[in-house]
Amino acid sequence: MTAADTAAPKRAARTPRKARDRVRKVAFTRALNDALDLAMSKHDEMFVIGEDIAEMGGDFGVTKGLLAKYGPERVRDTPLSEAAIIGTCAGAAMVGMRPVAEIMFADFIAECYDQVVNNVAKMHYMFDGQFKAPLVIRTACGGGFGGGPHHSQSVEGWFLNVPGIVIVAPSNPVDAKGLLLASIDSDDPVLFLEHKALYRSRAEVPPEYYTTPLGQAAIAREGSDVTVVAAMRMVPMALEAAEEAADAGVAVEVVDLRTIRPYDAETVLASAAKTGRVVVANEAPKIGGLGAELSARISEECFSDLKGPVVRVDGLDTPIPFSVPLEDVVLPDAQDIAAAVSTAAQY
Amino acid sequence: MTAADTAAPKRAARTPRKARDRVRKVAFTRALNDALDLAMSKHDEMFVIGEDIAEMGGDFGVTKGLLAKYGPERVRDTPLSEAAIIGTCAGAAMVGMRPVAEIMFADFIAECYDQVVNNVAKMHYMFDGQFKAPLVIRTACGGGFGGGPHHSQSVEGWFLNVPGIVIVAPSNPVDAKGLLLASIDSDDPVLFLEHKALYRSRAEVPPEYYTTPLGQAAIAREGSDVTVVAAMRMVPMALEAAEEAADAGVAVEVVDLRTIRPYDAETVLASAAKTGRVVVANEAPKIGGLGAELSARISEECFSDLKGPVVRVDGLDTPIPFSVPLEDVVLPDAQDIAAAVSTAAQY
Amino acid sequence: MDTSTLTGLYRDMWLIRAFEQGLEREFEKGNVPGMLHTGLGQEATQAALAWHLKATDAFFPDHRCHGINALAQHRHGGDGERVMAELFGKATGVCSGKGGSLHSADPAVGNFGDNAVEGSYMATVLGVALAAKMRGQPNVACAIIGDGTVGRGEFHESLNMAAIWDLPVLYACVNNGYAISMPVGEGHASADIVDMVQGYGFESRQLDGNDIVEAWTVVGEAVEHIRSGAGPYFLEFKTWRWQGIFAGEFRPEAEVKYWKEERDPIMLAGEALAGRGVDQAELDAIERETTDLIEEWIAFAMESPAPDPVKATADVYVGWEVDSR
Amino acid sequence: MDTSTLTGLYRDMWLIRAFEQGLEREFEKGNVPGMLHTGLGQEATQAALAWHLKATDAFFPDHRCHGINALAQHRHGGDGERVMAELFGKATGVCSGKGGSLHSADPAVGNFGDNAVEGSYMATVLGVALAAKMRGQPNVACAIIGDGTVGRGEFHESLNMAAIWDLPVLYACVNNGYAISMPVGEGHASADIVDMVQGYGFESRQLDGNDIVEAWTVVGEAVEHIRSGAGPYFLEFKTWRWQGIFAGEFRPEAEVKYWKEERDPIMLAGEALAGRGVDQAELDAIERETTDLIEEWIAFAMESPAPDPVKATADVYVGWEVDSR
Ligand SMILES: Cc1ncc(C[n+]2csc(CCOP(=O)(O)OP(=O)(O)O)c2C)c(N)n1
Ligand SMILES: Cc1ncc(C[n+]2csc(CCOP(=O)(O)OP(=O)(O)O)c2C)c(N)n1
Ligand SMILES: [Mg+2]
Ligand SMILES: [Mg+2]
Repeated sequence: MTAADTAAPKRAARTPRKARDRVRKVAFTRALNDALDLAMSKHDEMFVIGEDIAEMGGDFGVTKGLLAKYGPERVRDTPLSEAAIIGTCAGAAMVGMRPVAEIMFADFIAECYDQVVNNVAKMHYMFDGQFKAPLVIRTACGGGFGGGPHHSQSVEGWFLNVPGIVIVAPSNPVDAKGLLLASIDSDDPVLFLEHKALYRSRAEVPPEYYTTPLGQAAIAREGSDVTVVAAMRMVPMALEAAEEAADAGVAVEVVDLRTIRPYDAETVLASAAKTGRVVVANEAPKIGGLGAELSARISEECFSDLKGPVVRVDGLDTPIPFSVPLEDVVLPDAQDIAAAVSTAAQY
Repeated sequence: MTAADTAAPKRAARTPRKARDRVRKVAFTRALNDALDLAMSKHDEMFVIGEDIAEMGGDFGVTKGLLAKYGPERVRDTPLSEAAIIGTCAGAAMVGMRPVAEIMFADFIAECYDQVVNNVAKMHYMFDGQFKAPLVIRTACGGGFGGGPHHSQSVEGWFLNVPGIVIVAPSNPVDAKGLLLASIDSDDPVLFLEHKALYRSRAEVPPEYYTTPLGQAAIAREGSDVTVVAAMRMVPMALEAAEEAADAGVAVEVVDLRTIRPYDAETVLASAAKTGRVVVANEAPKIGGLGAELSARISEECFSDLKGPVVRVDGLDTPIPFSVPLEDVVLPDAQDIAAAVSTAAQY
Repeated sequence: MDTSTLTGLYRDMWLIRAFEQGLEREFEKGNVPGMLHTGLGQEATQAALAWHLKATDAFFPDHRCHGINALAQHRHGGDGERVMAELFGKATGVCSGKGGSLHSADPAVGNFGDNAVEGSYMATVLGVALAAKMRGQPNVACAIIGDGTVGRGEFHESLNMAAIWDLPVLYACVNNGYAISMPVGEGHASADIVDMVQGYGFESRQLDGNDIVEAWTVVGEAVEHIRSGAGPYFLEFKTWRWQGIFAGEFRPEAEVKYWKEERDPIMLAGEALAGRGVDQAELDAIERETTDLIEEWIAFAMESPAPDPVKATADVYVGWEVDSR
Repeated sequence: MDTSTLTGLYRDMWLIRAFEQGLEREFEKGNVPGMLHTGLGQEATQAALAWHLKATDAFFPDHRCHGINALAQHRHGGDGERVMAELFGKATGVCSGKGGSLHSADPAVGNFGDNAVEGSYMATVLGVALAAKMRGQPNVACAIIGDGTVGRGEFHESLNMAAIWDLPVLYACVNNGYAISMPVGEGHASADIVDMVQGYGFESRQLDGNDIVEAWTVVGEAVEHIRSGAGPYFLEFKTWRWQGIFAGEFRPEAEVKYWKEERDPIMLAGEALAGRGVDQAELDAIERETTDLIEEWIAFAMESPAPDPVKATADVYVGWEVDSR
C-alpha cells in the first residue's frame, strides 16, 4: 500500500512547528470550511454540491461563505435527490471536475448507495483506468445527540467491503482540514466522515494550506503497555481512557486510523506487536464492523506477539434509539474503553 | 442467541432418514421453487413479487409455475423499481402479509439499500415492537460466470454491520429448501442469498414441507485437525479441499454457516476450539468481509485454543472483472482453500 | 360544512397549535431532545386529513405531523399524551421513547410511523395499500409528504406503481414553499407539484391548505374516491410553515408577514365561525381548553420515567436476543 | 436527407446488424462469455444517434449498444475491432476485457460506458452535462435507456435535475415495448413514455425508431437544440427488439412477424434507397463489405490474447496498489 499523497510529511500535519505562532483555536467545522475555501481557490475544477449548502451554508455550517465567494455555479444547492447528487459528481469527475458533495446525514447515503458502490467505486477499475472519480462525499455521521435511528448511524461498515472507495475519518480539527484537502487532491473517490460530536471540538489549526496524507494512521498518544486503535469520536474517548489508565500505571498507545479504507496496517500492526495488548474501539455495532476487520488482522498477523485476545469495544447490535438514556446504553464511551484497557492490561 | 424456529430438528434437515425412500435428485433452483410453492399453500398472506417472476418464472426459473397456480394477485411482476419492490414488501409486512421479493441480481440491492437498512431492518426496533417485517428478499449473488462487475458480487458484506436483518446463505439444495421455508415462516426480515454457481447443483431433496432452522450452522464434514468455516459456494469448495487434505492425512472439519447474520457462534467456536487450526473462506473481498468477523471472533474467543493464526481465504480487493481468466484470479477457489488448510495444518 | 363540523375542526386545529407551541417552548428549555420540526401554520391541512382518516386506514406522518398523530389518538380513542411523551423520549411514549419525533407510530390509531429518510415511505405506503386491496378492505393508505420529497426517486417509483396497480393511496403533498432553504420552484421542474404528477394518469388536485373548509371538503372527496376502489389520488396542499430554517428565517419579510397575519388557518376559521354567529367566548374557550389539555400532556411527559434500559436491546429481532453491555 | 447520407446510414445500420449477428453466432458457439443482449431490429435508432454525436460529446450506451459503440469508433477514428474484442474479454478490448458487454467505454470516441445497473447513468449523465455547461462547451451528454429504465427512481431524479439546471442532456429512450417480459404499458403509467415526462417541462418527442429518415432528422434537431444551450431534450424511439426474452419468445406471433417482416429498419431503408434509384448491387455490396469487416473483427477478437493476469488487480485505486494472490 502506497500513500496517495506522499508530498505531505508523515504525521507532521498535526501541529506543524513553524506554524505555531500563527495558530488559532478553531472548531472542527471551521477547519473544514477553511479546507473547502482553500481547495476551491486552488482547484478551478472543484465545485461543492448538496442540500442547503449554498445560502444556508449546510446543516452544520461547513460550507458557510462559499456561495458569496465562489458563486452559485460552484456552490450548488440541490433538491432531495441523493442519487442524482452523487451521480452528478460521478459524471463531472469523469470529465475531470473535482466535485465535493455534502450528504446532510450519513444515514442518507443509503439513498445513493448504488451510485457509490456500483458506479463511483468501480469506475476506475471496470473501465480499465480510462476514467477517474476524484470526488469527495462529505457527510455527518455518528450518534450521541438524540438524533434517533436515521440521524445517528456510523456508516463506515456499509462500505468496508467495497474496494475502490477511500474512507477518511478524522478525529480532530487539524486532521480534518489536512485530510479534507488531501481528499480533494486525491484522484480516488473519498467518503469523508465527519462525526457530529466532533463538530464543536476546537484546536489550533494552521491557517495555511496543508495536506495530511491519506492512508496513514497517527500515533495520537505513545505508550508501551496497551494499544487502542480508534477513529473519529473514539479517539478522544480513547485518549480519555488512556489518561485514566495512566493513573493506574498503564501506558496506553492510541492509534488514530484517520483513513479507514485502505487503512494503515503497518502502523496498527507495529503498535500491536510492540504492546502485545490491543483494544479496538468502534462506535458502530460489533458484528461486521470496523473493529472486526482490525481485530482479525491484528490477531492473524501479530499472533505470537499478542499476550491476550484483542478486546473489541463497540456499539450494541441495535439501531440507535431516540431516547438519550437508551442511546447511552447502546453507544460505547470512554468508560467502556477504559474497562477494555484494564482487561487487556491484565494479560 | 435463540433460534427463531426451534421446532425444526437441529441439522436433521440435511437428509431426513425417514424421507430417504421418497427422495429425488433435484436442482437447487427446483428446491427453492418447491419451497415457494409449499409456502404459498401454507401462508395465505404470502405473495411473491419482483421483475419477470410471473409468466417468465424469474431470471433463473425459481418462481416458475407459481403464476399458473396462485394467480397474478399473489405472483406479481413489477417494473424496474427495486426501492418500490422492497417498500411494497415492507408496507405489506407491516399489516401482516408475508411477501417474498426477488431482486434479480444481488448487485441491484444497492438500489433499495435504504429500504432494507433504514426501514426494514429497523422497523421492529424503532417502533418499539409494534410492527414486524416478516419479509424475504431472495436474490442471486456471487461470481464465476463472466457476469462482470454488476452481476457477480457477494453482497453479504454490505449488510453485516446492519442489526435487524437476517442473512441466510444456503450451500446445497436441501438446505436451500429448508432455509427458505424457515425464512418465510420467520417474523424477521431475511435477506436470502442464492449463489448462482449453486443453482444447478443437485441433491436428494425431500419433497415434503420441512424447515431448516435459521441461526444454526451445520457440520458439513467432521474432522479433528483443521476447521474450515464457509458459506454458500465456499462450502463445496471447502469439501473439495477437505478431500484433498484427507489424502495428505489431514482431517478437515467443514462448518457450513447457513445463516450469516446472526450467525451460530457456538458451533463455529466449538469447532475452532476442538481443532485449534482455522481457515475462514469467503468469496467477497477480504477487507471488512464476513471472514473478518469470523476471524476476529474466533481469534478473540479461542485465543488459547488456537495453535496458529486464523487463515483467511477471500476474494481479492477488487471489483469483479468481466474477463473469465481475470475473474479466476480474483475469486478464491478450492485450491486456495486447500493451500490455506495445509498452512493451518502445519501449526 | 355545518357549523358544528367547522367548530370541531377549529378545535382540532387549536389542539395542533397548542401542541406545537407547548412543544417548542419545552424544546427551547432543553426538555425535548434531538431535532424539532413543527406543524405550526399548517393546522388546516393536518386537521382535514386527520378528520377523514379512520383507525383502520393507515397514514405515514411526515416530520411536522405531531399534530396529526395527536389528533389520531384523540379521534380513535388513544392517548394523546403518549404522542407528547414520545417526543420527550419517555417510557410512556407511543414507541417507549425509541422513535421520537421522527419515528412515532401507533398502528392502533392508523399511525404507521414517520421515516426520517424523507420520501422512503413513498415506497412503503404501496405495500399497505396493496394488502388492503388484496384483502378487499376499503382502507386508504396515506403518505403525507413535504414538497421536498418530490426530489426523491421513490416519489416516482411510488406514483408509477400506484398507477399501474390502481392502489388505494392518498398522496398528501404539503407544499409549504420550501424544503429547508430550497424554494419549491427552484428544486423542482414546477413550483406546482400537481403539474409534475399528470403523467401518472390518476386524479390529482391542488388546493388551499390554509382554508379548512376547502381542505376538509377536498380531502373528503379524495378519500371517498379511493375507498370506492377508484385508485390513487394526489393532493397538493398549498400552505406555509411558520417555522423558518431551523432558528433562522431566510424567507422575505413580506412573505412571512402575509402568511402569519393574513393566512393563519386558525384565524381564518375563527373569522368564518364568527361570520356564522359563533361568539368569541366559545372560540376563546376552545383555545383555552386545548391549551390546558396540552399543558397536562406536557406535564405527563415531563413526569414520565425514562425508558427501562433493557429497552435498548429489545426488539432488534423477533427471533433472537442481542447482547447487552 | 440526401441519398449519400441515407446510403451512409444504410451502411451504418448494416454494420450494427452484422456486428450483432456475428456476435450472436459466436455467443452460441460459446466464444463470448457472460450474457448477451443485441440491438438487432433497433439499428435505425442507433445509427441516427451515432451519426449526430461527436467525439467530444458523451454518450452512455445501454445494454444493446454494441452497435453504437462500434460506430462511434468507426466515425471518430477508433478501432471497431476493440469493441468486439471487449465482448470476448480479450486484452485488446476497449477496457482490456475488464468491462465486457455491459461495461464497454472509450472516452476518446465519446463512449462513457454502460452501467449494468439499468438507470443508474441517468444520474451520472447529469454530471457530464453540468461540466460541459460550466465550462461553456457546446457538448451533448446523452443517456441511451430502455423503456424498462423508466421504472427507476433515478429516471425522475435525473429529469428533474436536468430541468432545473437546464442541462445539455439528450435522453434517448428506446421504447421497444418490453422490459424483459414486462410490456411497457403494464409496467408504467403510460405505454407512451413521452406522456410521463411532460411534467418536467422541457422538450420531448416520440418518433418512429425504425424509420431512419425520421430518426436521423429528429435526433439532428434535438442535438442542435441542446447544443444551442436550449436545455434538455427527451426522445422516445418507438421500436422493437428482435431478441426475445433470453432464448424464449413470449411476444405474440403476429407482433414478431410484423416487426421483423414489415418494420425491419434496414429493409425499409433499402426500399427507400431503391426508390431513389440506388441499385441492388450497391446495397448488396454494403451488406457484404460490412459483414466481411465484422468477420475480420471477430477473427481479431478470437486471436487476441486473454488479459495479463496483473490486470486483475490493476486500477482499483489510483493512489494504492491492492494485494494480488
Ligand atoms: C432523504 C433525505 N434527505 C435529506 C433529509 C434532510 N431533511 C430533513 S427535512 C428536509 C427538508 C424537507 O422539506 P419538505 O419536504 O418541503 O418539508 P418541510 O420541512 O418544508 O415541511 C431535509 C432536506 C432527509 N431527512 N432525508
Ligand atoms: C436496476 C436493474 N434492475 C434490473 C436489471 C435486470 N435487467 C437487465 S435488462 C432488464 C430489462 C430492461 O428493459 P428495457 O430497459 O426495456 O431494455 P430492453 O432490454 O428491452 O432493450 C432488466 C430488468 C438491471 N440490469 N438493473
Ligand atoms: Mg416544504
Ligand atoms: Mg425494452
